[in-house]
Amino acid sequence: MIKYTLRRLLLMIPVILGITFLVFFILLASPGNVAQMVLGPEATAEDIAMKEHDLGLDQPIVVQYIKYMWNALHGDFGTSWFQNFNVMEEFSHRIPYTLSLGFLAIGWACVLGIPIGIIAAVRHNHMTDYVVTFFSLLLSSAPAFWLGMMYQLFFAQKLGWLPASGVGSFKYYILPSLSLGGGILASNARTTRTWLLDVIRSDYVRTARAKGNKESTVIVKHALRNSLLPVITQIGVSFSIIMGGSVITETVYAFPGIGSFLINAVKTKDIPIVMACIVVVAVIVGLTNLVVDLLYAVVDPRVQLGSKKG
Amino acid sequence: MENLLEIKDLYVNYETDESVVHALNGFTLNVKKGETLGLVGETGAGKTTMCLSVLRLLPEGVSKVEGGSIQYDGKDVLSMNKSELRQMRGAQISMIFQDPMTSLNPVMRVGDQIKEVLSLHNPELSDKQKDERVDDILKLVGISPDRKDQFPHQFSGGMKQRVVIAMALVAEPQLLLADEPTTALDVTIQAQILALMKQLKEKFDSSMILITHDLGIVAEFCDSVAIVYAGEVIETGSIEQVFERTKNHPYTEGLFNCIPDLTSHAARLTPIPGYMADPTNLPTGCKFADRCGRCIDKCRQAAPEMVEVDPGHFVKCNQMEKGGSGL
Amino acid sequence: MDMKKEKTTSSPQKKKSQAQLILIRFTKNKLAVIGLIVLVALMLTSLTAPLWLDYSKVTHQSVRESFQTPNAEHWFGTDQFGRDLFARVIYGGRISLFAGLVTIGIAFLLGIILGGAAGFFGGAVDTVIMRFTDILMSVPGILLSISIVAALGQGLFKMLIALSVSLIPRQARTVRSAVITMRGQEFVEAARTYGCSNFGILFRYIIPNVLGPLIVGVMMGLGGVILQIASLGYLGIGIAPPTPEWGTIISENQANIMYHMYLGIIPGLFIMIAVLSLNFVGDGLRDALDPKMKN
Amino acid sequence: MSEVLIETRNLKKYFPHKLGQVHAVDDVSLRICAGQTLGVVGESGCGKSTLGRAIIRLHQPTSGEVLYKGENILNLKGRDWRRVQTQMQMIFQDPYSSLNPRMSVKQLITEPLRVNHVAANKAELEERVRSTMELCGLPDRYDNVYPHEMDGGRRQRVGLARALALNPEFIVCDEPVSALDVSIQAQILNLLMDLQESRNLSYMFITHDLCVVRHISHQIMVMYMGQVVEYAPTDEIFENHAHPYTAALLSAIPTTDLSRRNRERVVLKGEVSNPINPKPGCRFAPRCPYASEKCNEPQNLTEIAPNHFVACHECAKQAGG
Repeated sequence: MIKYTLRRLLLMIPVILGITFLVFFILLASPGNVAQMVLGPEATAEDIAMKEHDLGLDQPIVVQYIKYMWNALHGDFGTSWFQNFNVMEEFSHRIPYTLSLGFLAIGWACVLGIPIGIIAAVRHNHMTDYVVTFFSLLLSSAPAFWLGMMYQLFFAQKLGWLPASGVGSFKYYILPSLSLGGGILASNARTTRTWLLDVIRSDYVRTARAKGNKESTVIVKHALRNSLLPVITQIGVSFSIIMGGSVITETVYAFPGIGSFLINAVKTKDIPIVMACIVVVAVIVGLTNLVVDLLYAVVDPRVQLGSKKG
Repeated sequence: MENLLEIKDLYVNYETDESVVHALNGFTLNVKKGETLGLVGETGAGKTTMCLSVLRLLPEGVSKVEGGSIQYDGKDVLSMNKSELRQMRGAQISMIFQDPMTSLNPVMRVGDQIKEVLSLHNPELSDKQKDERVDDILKLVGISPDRKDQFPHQFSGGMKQRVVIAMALVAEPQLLLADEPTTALDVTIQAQILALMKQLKEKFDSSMILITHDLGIVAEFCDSVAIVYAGEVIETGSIEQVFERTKNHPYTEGLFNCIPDLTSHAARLTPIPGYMADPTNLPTGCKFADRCGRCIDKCRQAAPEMVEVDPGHFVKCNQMEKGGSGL
Repeated sequence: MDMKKEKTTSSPQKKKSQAQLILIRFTKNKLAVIGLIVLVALMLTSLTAPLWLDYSKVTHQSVRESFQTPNAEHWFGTDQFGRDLFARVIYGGRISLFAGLVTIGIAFLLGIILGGAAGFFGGAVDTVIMRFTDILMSVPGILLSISIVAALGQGLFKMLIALSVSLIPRQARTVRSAVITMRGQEFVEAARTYGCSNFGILFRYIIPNVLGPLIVGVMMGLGGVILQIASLGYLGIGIAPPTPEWGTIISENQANIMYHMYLGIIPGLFIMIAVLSLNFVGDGLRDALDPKMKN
Repeated sequence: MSEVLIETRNLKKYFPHKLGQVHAVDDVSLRICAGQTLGVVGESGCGKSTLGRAIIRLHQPTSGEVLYKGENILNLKGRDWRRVQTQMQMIFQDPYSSLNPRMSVKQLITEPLRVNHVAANKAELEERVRSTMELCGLPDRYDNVYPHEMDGGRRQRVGLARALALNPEFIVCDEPVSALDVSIQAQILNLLMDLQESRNLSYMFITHDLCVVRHISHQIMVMYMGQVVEYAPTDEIFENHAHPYTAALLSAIPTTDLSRRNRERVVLKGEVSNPINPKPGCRFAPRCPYASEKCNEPQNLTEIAPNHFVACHECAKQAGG
C-alpha cells in the first residue's frame, strides 16, 4: 500500500510540472505587453523596461519558469502584480474555504445522490424511477451559476431562511454547497441507478436469490456493494469538476475561496495568482484521485495495488 | 418410488417489445426420488426456463407462466407465497448455473458465500458449527478449507464450479438442478466435476436434473433421460431404452446421427436438415415437422400425443403406436 | 443458457433493418422524442432569427420602456436599458448553439484523430498521447479555459479555442477506449487475414462501429459546452458584450432579479431547456443503439 | 504422400507479460500436405489458436520458420507477402464477433476481393461473390441481410464464404463449430469436408473436441501448454496413443456407447500450471501419473511408429522406439 502511494505521489510530479509549464507558457507567450498592462496606459518606455526587469519578464520563458517553480517549491508563490500582497499568504486564508465547500458539496452528492439512485433502480419501470431520472437530468442540465442564483433568490432573498452571500456560520455554506454539488448529485444518482440495474441482472445475484435470500438482502448484501465500485470512481472524477465549479459558485455567493480570487486575477492578467491557483488545484485533484484509488482497492478485492499501472 | 417433482403441461412466454417468445409449450416432466434425470436439448429448447420456473426465478415483467402446474413433494410451487418459496430455495431445491465465472459474488469471500446458505436454512447451528460444516463440504468438493477466505477471482474455472457445487449441496437439498454445469470447462476438468457430482448425489441421496446438450454426458452420468425440442419434452425413458436407438423420436435419432461419436466410423455425419423452430411463431401440429424426414400431413395438423412405446419409454410422435415400433 | 441465448433468431425472411429497429426503440422513449422536437424548434428559431427579427431590436434602448414585465409587445419584457429580452435571448441562443456546435465539432474531430491513433496503434503513440491528456485533465476543464482566456483575452474565436482545448482530452479518452475494445474483436483480425491495411481497418471497420456511442457522447458533450459558454459569459470572461449571450444576459441582470425575477429566470430556463433536450435525445439514442437494454 | 503445402520448423511465439514471458507456442514443427487436414487438439490455454494465427502471421512468430510450398514466408514483404497471404485464410470460432456488424452478407464476402483488387471488373466481382455464396449454401436473397439477422450456423457459412472468396489453398479453422448446436455443427463439418474434396483445400482444424477432430482430420497433433505432446495419423492417436495426456483426454470424453460406460478412467489430478516462464522439460509432469526425474530435461519428439511422434522419453522407451 505505502509503496503504491509513494509511486503515485512521484508520478504526480511530472503531471503537475507538465500542466504548470503549459499554463505558464500560454500566459507569458501570449500577445500584449504585460508590464504595460500593469503600469497602465500612460507609462513611459523606460518605466515599462524597468518593470519588466523587476518582474524578470525580460529573461527567456524557460528560465522564468524554473525560477518560478523553484520559489513555489519553497512555498513562495511570488507577490501579486497588481495589489502586491504575498500570494501564498492570501491563499492560505482562502484554500480552507474552497476545500470545505468542495467536501460539503461532495457530501450532499453522496448522501442524497446514492440513495436516490438505489431507490430508482429498485423501483425500476415504476413512477419513482421516471421521476428520479427526469429530475436528475433536470438538475444536471441547469447551469450551476443559475441554480445558485435561483437558490439565492428564493431561499435567501424571498424566504429569508438562509444568508444570500458571504461567509460565517455553517448556514452560509448550505446554499453554495447545494448549488455546487447539484450536478454531481444528479450524476451520482444516475450512475448508481444504471450500475445497480446492471448488477441486479447479473448471474451472481440470481445465485443469491436461488439460495433463498429475501429480495432486500439480495440487493443490500450482494448487489449494492458491487454497484458502488463505479460510483467511487465517479466521485473521484467529480471532485475535479467540483474544483472547477467552485470558481463559479464562489462568484455567485461572493464566497472568499480561491475561485472568486482567480476570476479577478484573470481579468487583470495577474499571472502569479493564476499560476498559484493552477498549481494548488492540480495538487488537490491529484491527491483526491489517489485517495479515491486507495479507497477503490480497499472495497474491490480484485484490485491489487502496485499491479495497477500508474 | 413416487415422484419428487411433477411438471404438467407448463406454458411460459417471454414478452419483448418486438415479439412474444414461446419458451415452454406444454412441458411435462416427472422426477422420482433419488433419480438422476438427464435433460437434453439444443439452444432455445427451454431447458433453463424450466429450471427457473421450478424455482420461480423467472425475470418479472418479461416472463409469464401461461398455464400448467409444478408439484414439488406434493406442494404446488406456482401458488407458494414468498416465505414458502424462500424456504424451498437452497434447502429443498438448489441450482448450479452454467458459467462458474459469473455465478459467484466477486467481492465476497468464498467461505462466506457458502456459509450464507447455512445461516438461511439452518439458523439453529452456532457460528462454529456452521464453519465446520463449510470446511466439511469444501473438503468433500476437493478444495482445501484454508482457501475459504480467498475471493472468487483467485480460483480457476474448475475450482469455482466446485465452490458453486459446495454452495448448492451444503444445506443437503432433495433436488439439484444442474444447468450445463460443465459446458464452460475443459474436458478433463469436466470429467472431474461430473464424477464429483455423481459421488455427492449418492452421498446425500438427492435427485438431480442434469441439463446438457451432450448426449455422451447423459449416457455416462444419468439413470433416465428426457429430450426437449422447442419447449416440449418429445421423448423420455430410461438410459437403456433411449440409447438402444430402436424406438426413438425422429429428432432424437437425428441427434444421434449428427454427433461425431468416438466409436462411429461414418464417412459423413447426417445432419438434421433445416433450422431451429422459431420460438416467436411456432407451427401448429408437430413442431419438428419441417425438419422431420418422415413427416406426413397428419403431423402438420394435429399436435402429437405422448405414446408409451415401451413401459416407461414415451415418445411424442403421431406415427408411433403404443407398444409397437410404428416406423 | 441465459435468457439472451434462449431467443433464437428466426428464419431468414427480411427482418426490420438496423436503422428501423433503432428508430422504433428511439420513438418508444417519450422523453427523447419531446427532447428532439424542442431541440429542432430551438435550432430553427435561432437559425432563421435574422429573417423575422432584425438585429436592431437587440440593441435598441429606450429608457421609457425599461423594466417592463413580459407583455404583448415585449414577450419576455425588457431589461434596465429597455432592451427587448426576447430578441436578446433568441440572438443569444444563436451564439451559444453556434459556438457549442463548433467547439464540440473540433473536439470530436481531434478526439477521433488522437483517440483513434492512440487506441489503434498503441505502444509509444498511445503513451505519448495518454500522458498528454493526463496533464491536460489534471486540472478541471473550466480552469484550463479560464487560463487560456486570461492569456488570449476575450472574444468568440478565442473562447472557442479555450473550450475545445479543455474538451479534447476527454473526447480523445472516450474514443481511445471504444477503439481498443473494437480492435480486439475477431472481425478486425479477420480483416487483417485478407490483407486489409491498417488505415482500411481503422476507417472501414473500427470507426463505423464506434460512431454510435460517439454520437451519443457528442450530444451529451454539446450540453456540457453550452453550460460552459454560459458560465464563462456569466463570469464576464466569455464573449465581450454587447453581443447577446445567455450567460452574459443573466449576469447583466443579476442585480435586478430581486424585483424583476423574469430577467433572471427566462434566460436560465432557455439554457436548461436546450441542455435538457440534448441530454434526453442523447439518453434515448444510447438506449436505442444499445440492444442490451431490452425491458 | 502428396507434396507438402505448409511446414513449420521450431516455431515459437512468446507473449511479453509483467512477470516475464508467456510461452504460448514453444518449438512446434509440423507438416500439412495439400488436400489434407491436420487436427490440432488441446485444452484452453494450450496455444493451439496462437499456433494457427502465427502460421498466417496474424501474430508475428518470435522465432522459427513457416514454409509455404518450401519458401519461408515469415519475412516476406509487400507484393510477395500479399501473393502468399491470399492463399492462406482463416475462419473464426465466434460467429457473432467475427463478422463486421455494419456490413451486409454481400459486402462481407466482397471485401477480400475488393481489398486485393482481384476481379478485373464489377461483373466478374459479382459473379465470383455469387458462386462463393452458392458454394456455402447461401442463396442470393441473403445479399443485404445483416449479421444480427442470422443465427450462428448461417453466420459461420458467411465466414467460410469470405475465406473462400480468394480461392485459398490453406484455411486455418479456429474452433469453427464449437459455438454451434450439434445439428448445425454437422452441417458445417460436412460442408468443410465437401469443399476439401472439390477444391483440394488443406485445413488446420483447431478444436478442444476430440470427437469432432477425429471425424475431419487425417493427422492429429495434441498440444499441452504450448508444447506438442503427440503427433500422429488419426487412427494411431485413437487406437494406440502413447502419451498419458492423450490417454487422459480420450478417457475423459463422454460417449453414448453404453458398453464403455464403466471403462477404466484416467482422471487427471490438479490443474494446468502457470504458463509464465515455464521450467524446461515436460510441462505435463506435475499432473502425470508416470512422472520421473528425467521429465525435467527437454523432451524431443521421437518417432515410435511411422509418422507417430511422441514427446516423452518414458513412452518412447515403452513403445520400444
